[in-house]
Amino acid sequence: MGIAADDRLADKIMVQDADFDVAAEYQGLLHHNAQAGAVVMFVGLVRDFSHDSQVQGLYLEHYPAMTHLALQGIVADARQRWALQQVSLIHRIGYLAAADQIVMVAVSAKHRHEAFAAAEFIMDFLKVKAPFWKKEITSKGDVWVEAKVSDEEAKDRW
Amino acid sequence: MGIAADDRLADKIMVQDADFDVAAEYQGLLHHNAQAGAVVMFVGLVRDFSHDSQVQGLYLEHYPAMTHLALQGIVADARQRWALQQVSLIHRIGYLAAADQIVMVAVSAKHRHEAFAAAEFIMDFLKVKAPFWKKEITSKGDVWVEAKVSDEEAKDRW
Amino acid sequence: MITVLFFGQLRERLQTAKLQVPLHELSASATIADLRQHLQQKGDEWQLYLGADTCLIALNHSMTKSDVLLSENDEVAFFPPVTGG
Amino acid sequence: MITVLFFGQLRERLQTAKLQVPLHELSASATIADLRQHLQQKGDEWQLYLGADTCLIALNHSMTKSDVLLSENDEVAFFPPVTGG
Repeated sequence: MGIAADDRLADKIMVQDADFDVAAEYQGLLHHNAQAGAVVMFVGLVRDFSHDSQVQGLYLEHYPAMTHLALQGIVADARQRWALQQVSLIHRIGYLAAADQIVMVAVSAKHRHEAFAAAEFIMDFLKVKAPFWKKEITSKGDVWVEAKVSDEEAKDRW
Repeated sequence: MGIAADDRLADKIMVQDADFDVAAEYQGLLHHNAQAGAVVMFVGLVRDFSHDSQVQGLYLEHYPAMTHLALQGIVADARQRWALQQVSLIHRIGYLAAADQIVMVAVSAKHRHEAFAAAEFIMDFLKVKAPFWKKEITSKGDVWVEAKVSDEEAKDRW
Repeated sequence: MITVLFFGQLRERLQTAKLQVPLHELSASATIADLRQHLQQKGDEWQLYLGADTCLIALNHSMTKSDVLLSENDEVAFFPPVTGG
Repeated sequence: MITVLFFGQLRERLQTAKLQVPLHELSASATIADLRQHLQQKGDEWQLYLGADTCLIALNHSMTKSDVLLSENDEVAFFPPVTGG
């Protein structure tokens, strides 16, 4: 089940258990705007756990009343900085297995620089500002994933 | 018809008249490597000509003996700079209409920063180093597209 | 009444997802820092884990700082650094 | 023999896609700059369009500069700034 909101610019922001279809999201982005000269899509995936055979999957917890608002705020900040056309942002929650898709951001714009910058900005801020927490499910119990200093640094570049 | 080459890392570099399928390229990228934590895809499209009703389409000329080599060199340079997994790069030639896809670069990596940087680097260098020339087909004749100073500047950032 | 929520590792360590604090139990013109101190008196785990420098705070679903004043019906959340994406 | 190719607007303006120049028609130890001067003598359009500062050069399918020496069977291409992507 997802929580959707279309603002006046028809941004699509979803937080959902279900997987998403990158092809459908790309088509949806273009459908909204035939003027796009550049589309940048980012997909974050669960990396293979084969380096650590104890890990069986991930569980993604979030703060339901806040998550959508936080993502909307990040997208709004990106729109303040760059001239964007459509933005789609989907983040999954719940149980995820190796190679599963976790998050997607897709941005269309007239020019490539805007689309690249906005997509990376949205991911950098999502990583440190959106209320999601990852737990690794292992054969010896659950382990919360530690936040990375590099993510804080990535945000501070902007 | 396309010209394909798979180097030892199974990069896919194509120069072709035919359209490409972003969904298939994304799946192909992941198929090669289950370790991907981050995928960045860029698609460049022919912008709508509605601002200028005289423009009917684009024609993309290239230097066949050089194009593939030039693209391979750009991808190799990106691999020197960042730890990448798979790279796919497709550029179309010939006649294109409004909203048609022109070019796609897709990069997978363990971490998002590498994937974003490499995809943008490849596009910035392609724009000034790969032997393609665009001509606008208009009702009053053909007009060669002028190179943009901003593209030269974008390359010089790296 | 102030609604207080905990997420992630903090929720597990405190074994509490949600609790409510009557505003009048706090000092007049109470801030989030005052609420936090009040909660830290609930026991050693509370003292330790709510005292962490890395602990983040949201007020009414937006990230905020400790020095913000509380109002009746506010929702305050405490959580560890986020790890989504 | 040197094979010389022209692309894009340059090809159209010179009305030439390809031509061949015997290496012995150029000076000994001829560079690309020498070839270019030789070609510029073919007429006013050649003088003008091949003289453009923005004109790019590829030698055997790699971008290069005017001061590179030519060898038998080289392929040299002249073209305007590229506009793909």
